[in-house]
Amino acid sequence: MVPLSHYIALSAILFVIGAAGFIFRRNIITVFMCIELMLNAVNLAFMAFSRFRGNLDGQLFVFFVIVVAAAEAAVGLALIISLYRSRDTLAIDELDSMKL
Amino acid sequence: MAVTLEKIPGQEERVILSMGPQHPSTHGVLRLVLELDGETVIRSLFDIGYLHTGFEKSFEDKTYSQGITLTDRMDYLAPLSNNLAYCLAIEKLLELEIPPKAQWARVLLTELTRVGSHLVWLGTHAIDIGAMSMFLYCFREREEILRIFEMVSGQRMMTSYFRVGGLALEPPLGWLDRVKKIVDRFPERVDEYEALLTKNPIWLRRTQGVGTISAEDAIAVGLSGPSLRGSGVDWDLRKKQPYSSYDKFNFNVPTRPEGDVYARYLVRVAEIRESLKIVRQAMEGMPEGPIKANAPHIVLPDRESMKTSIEALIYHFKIVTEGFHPPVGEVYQAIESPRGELGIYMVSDGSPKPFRCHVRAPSFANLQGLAKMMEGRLIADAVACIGSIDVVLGEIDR
Amino acid sequence: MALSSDTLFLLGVAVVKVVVVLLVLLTAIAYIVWLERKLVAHIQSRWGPYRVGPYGLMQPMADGLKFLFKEDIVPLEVDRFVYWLAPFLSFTLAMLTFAVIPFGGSFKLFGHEIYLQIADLNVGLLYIFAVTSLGVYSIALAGWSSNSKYPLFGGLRSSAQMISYELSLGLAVVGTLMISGSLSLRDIVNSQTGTWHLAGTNTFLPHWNIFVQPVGFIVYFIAAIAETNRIPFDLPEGETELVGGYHTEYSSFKFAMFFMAEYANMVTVSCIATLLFFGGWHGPVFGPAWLHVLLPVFWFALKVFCFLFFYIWTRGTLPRFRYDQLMAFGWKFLLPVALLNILATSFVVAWIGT
Amino acid sequence: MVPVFYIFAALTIIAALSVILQRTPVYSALSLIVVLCSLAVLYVSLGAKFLAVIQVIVYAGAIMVLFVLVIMLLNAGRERHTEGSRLARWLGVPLLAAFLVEILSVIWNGLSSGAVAPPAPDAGPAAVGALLFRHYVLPFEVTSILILVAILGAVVLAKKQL
Amino acid sequence: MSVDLENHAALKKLRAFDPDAVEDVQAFRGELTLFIRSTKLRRAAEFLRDDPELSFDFLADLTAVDHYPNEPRFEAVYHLLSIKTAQRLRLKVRLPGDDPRVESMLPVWPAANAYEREVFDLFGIQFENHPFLRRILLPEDWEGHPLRKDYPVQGNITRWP
Repeated sequence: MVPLSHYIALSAILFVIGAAGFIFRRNIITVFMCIELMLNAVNLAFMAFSRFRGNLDGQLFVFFVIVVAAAEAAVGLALIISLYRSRDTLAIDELDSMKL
Repeated sequence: MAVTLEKIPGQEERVILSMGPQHPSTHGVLRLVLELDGETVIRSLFDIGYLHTGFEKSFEDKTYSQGITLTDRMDYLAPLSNNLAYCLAIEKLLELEIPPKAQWARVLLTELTRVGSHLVWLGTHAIDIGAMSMFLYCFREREEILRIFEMVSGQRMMTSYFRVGGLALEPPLGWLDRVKKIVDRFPERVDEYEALLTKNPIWLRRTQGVGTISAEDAIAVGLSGPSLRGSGVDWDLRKKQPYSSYDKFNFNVPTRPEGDVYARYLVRVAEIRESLKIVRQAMEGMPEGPIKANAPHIVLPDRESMKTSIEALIYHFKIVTEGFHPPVGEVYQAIESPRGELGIYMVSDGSPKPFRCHVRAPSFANLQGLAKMMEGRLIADAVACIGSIDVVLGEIDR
Repeated sequence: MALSSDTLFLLGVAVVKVVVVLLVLLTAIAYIVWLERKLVAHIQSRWGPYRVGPYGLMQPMADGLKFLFKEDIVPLEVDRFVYWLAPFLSFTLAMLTFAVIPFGGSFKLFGHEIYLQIADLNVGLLYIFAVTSLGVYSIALAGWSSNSKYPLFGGLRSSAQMISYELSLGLAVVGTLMISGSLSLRDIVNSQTGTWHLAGTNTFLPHWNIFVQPVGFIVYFIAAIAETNRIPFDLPEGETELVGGYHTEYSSFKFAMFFMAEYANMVTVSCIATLLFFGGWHGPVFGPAWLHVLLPVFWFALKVFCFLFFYIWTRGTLPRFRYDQLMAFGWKFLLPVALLNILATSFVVAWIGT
Repeated sequence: MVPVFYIFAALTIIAALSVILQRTPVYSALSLIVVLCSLAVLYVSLGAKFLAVIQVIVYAGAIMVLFVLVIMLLNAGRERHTEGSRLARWLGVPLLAAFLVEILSVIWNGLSSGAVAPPAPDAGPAAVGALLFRHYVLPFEVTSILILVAILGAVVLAKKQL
Repeated sequence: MSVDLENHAALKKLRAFDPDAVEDVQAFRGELTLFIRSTKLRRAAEFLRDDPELSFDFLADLTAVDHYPNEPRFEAVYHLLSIKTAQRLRLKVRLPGDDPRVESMLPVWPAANAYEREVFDLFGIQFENHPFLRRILLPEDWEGHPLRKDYPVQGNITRWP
């Protein structure tokens, strides 16, 4: 059996990769995907803890995270589309004013 | 050719889709340039000429009789209608009297042509909307009509059977029996098509309320034939300006008020039935007598007299080598082809070749209604609209 | 870790099962194509293929060879990697679903119970849905990577269509799941053994789910036709509108992969319909022991064939929906009906349970 | 089981790096799908088959399809290289590195010794479902409202004119 | 088949409406041809379309004839049809050979659109105020106008470079 720490380490690495992408990428869709990556890192930690604690609550949290991610993707992508319509760009550097 | 839609200034970038000339549902080589918003057609332009062969110029270099073979190749789905229009125009120029048997045979054959043409339309229209079996059923039935053409003229499609002053040949014995078989069997077949489509919910959804065009718009853009009658205008040249003794036949002119794709579909299907009625009347009332007008300087003599009478031989030689000289003048003769008003505008300067022969192709005018029908509709509807006006590119590009 | 002879034996059996299933499936796909051509031809009063072999039976082989040796035309400016990936993904995913489909009962060999199924997952049905839900990518990516407008339209259309109809597809089978109380396909089939007993009398009607879930079945089958992009829902291909849809720019073997994937998906969908609603491999069984093993497989194949026949029949008969009508039909009719079906089923199940 | 974990852990990391290093959004999305699918395999190795399948169906099969669809729709090309935020560069990188080091050190010191796995809980659909609808029914209902609101929001945002 | 020139409704009404419009009248085989002055064409066309008794609302055909080398060289020919009365009428406009141009009838009969493009394409007659006067049957870069009489039937001989 793989020890818990390896799962957590993997989760941490994934999270940091996601955060790095979030900071350095300029395309708003890619940034969004990095957020998903971070969410999944957390999910992995939840699953591992659930397994090693011997109850299912962690899995339930993963379930809820997936649901929230779905809602977030729907709204976020709709925002991206409407931003693209008005600004004609996907670079977050250029999306810096509040008014559409 | 090679038209593009210019961008309207101040408008956001839209997708320009080039549909055709090599596209399965543009019925030949029609090219449409569609400006799309999502899948909705905002504007459209047609681009034609891929089949342009310069028939109108060629007419000017051929004698009147030689021109008949060119007309076959314009509307290749209704060659006999083209033959008829062309011959009628010349006969009007010459003021020729055509014997009744030739008239009746002409009516019979052009109506069969109409049925055949509508069958091709029905098959291709159905396959555009996705009903693929219809295509093969229609072609199976059309085959029987083509066999009749082959029987009388020796050709299935490029018939060139009508001549100035009558028919080219005496139709073979027993041809009317073959016609009778078709007339007896066809109504049943048409019922079969209707069973597959007329009340099919998917077909109704795809055609009802699609490509609507009002009667005023239809007249303004010059629609004719079933496309015009689908908008509720009771206009059929066979009734309104009878030619070739159509006034002696009893038939109805189906019209529908809705003006959508479904209405045009119903009109054409009803027309198939009406045409069959006319064919039956022509078949039953076929008079006896000559098949050519009594005008030896215009009409070729039959082989028998050519070989026995010196006079006939001289006429034959004159007509074949030089042609005939119609009086100076100009005529416009329109007939109701399967697609609408097929007009021939013939200008004669007294020489054996037409000075100018212009063809008013019904599809060419009908094409102008397309933009109106497709506006604001989806691509799939655009396909249904193209099918519903029944374009034949050979006739549009001429 | 030393492998015992038992483990080795089971491993060998698993490999044999995978190979046999793959071979049978590929042959079946080839002959479904033949069957479709032949049947549609007869519907349309034609002959269909009849030159290669008796009744054109070798036609699939000829077609396969032709696809293999045709020139593979890759248009300029395509996204090479994705363009290559899409057909492979499509074909692989289509094949993967068969891992959990049981096609017969079980028999004993050298003291081991051997099930006629590659893997019996306890979430087998969900596994199938998971794999088919990935199938959208192959089509969407094919449309995108071709760098051409018609495939892009096809790709966009089919993504939207498959996502929409997946919902109805998933919800339609929930009723049967409630009745059998399991997600394992083997358990679902086993819950349909025997005949219906109504008010104490044996009705001789087989104990199939179709008799209690007709609405679920109809919704399932309509959604399944849409999922596999067949007439009257074949808009992503819609050859008279979008030329060929997502596979317009594909040729040669890449096209063949899409083609085979489509037919493999048809088989998958028919298999699931058989398993969930028509009692899987259950049917009259008689005769010697070997017949007891083979007859269920035959019944299973027969039922699947009936669905395939239905597929082909609709193809020969119906026109095609329009894009917006398709979406409206999926969301405004199919989905509510599926939901109502679940509601009604759950009430009935709860009522019987008390 | 052990090699499965390391193979897929390595795959996950490579794919995750590919997500942030690819210049073309479609490739990023494809890499993310690989991450999600290999995570699903890891879930299976943790005994959670149901959640693994849900991960594939919902995450890979629905959410990522939306991403791919939007990328196709907006025809997002290669990303232009820009300077980026200076704050992110000078503050973000050290902080991220510190965070990674911190977590790894905590794991190294605290977790590697203890944590013996108890027998795997039954994580089938029935068990998850029972927990979800008994113990967590209120959060479940709240998420359903969240989803509803998200749908409405998405429709309002994406519609050109209402 | 003869036409009563004096009592023909269209002719009488048009003459009453604008005595200058009709240049010449011809009748042949029961068909009436009115020669209209090119400056008056638009007014005459609108009158013929809008007059409730005539209502020539259907432009059946529009073409041209080239009388090379005679002058005026071109004739633009309009075939009108009244759906209401089932009457036909032919209008003709004589155009000079050096700069043939005539007003576009697009505002009167939208059907004129494609016909005018065709006539422009094949005869080189300019239709003023036509919004999209481009070649329709021939390629954009085609030289010459094939239906002119001075254009050889077999086409211009192309010299390959």
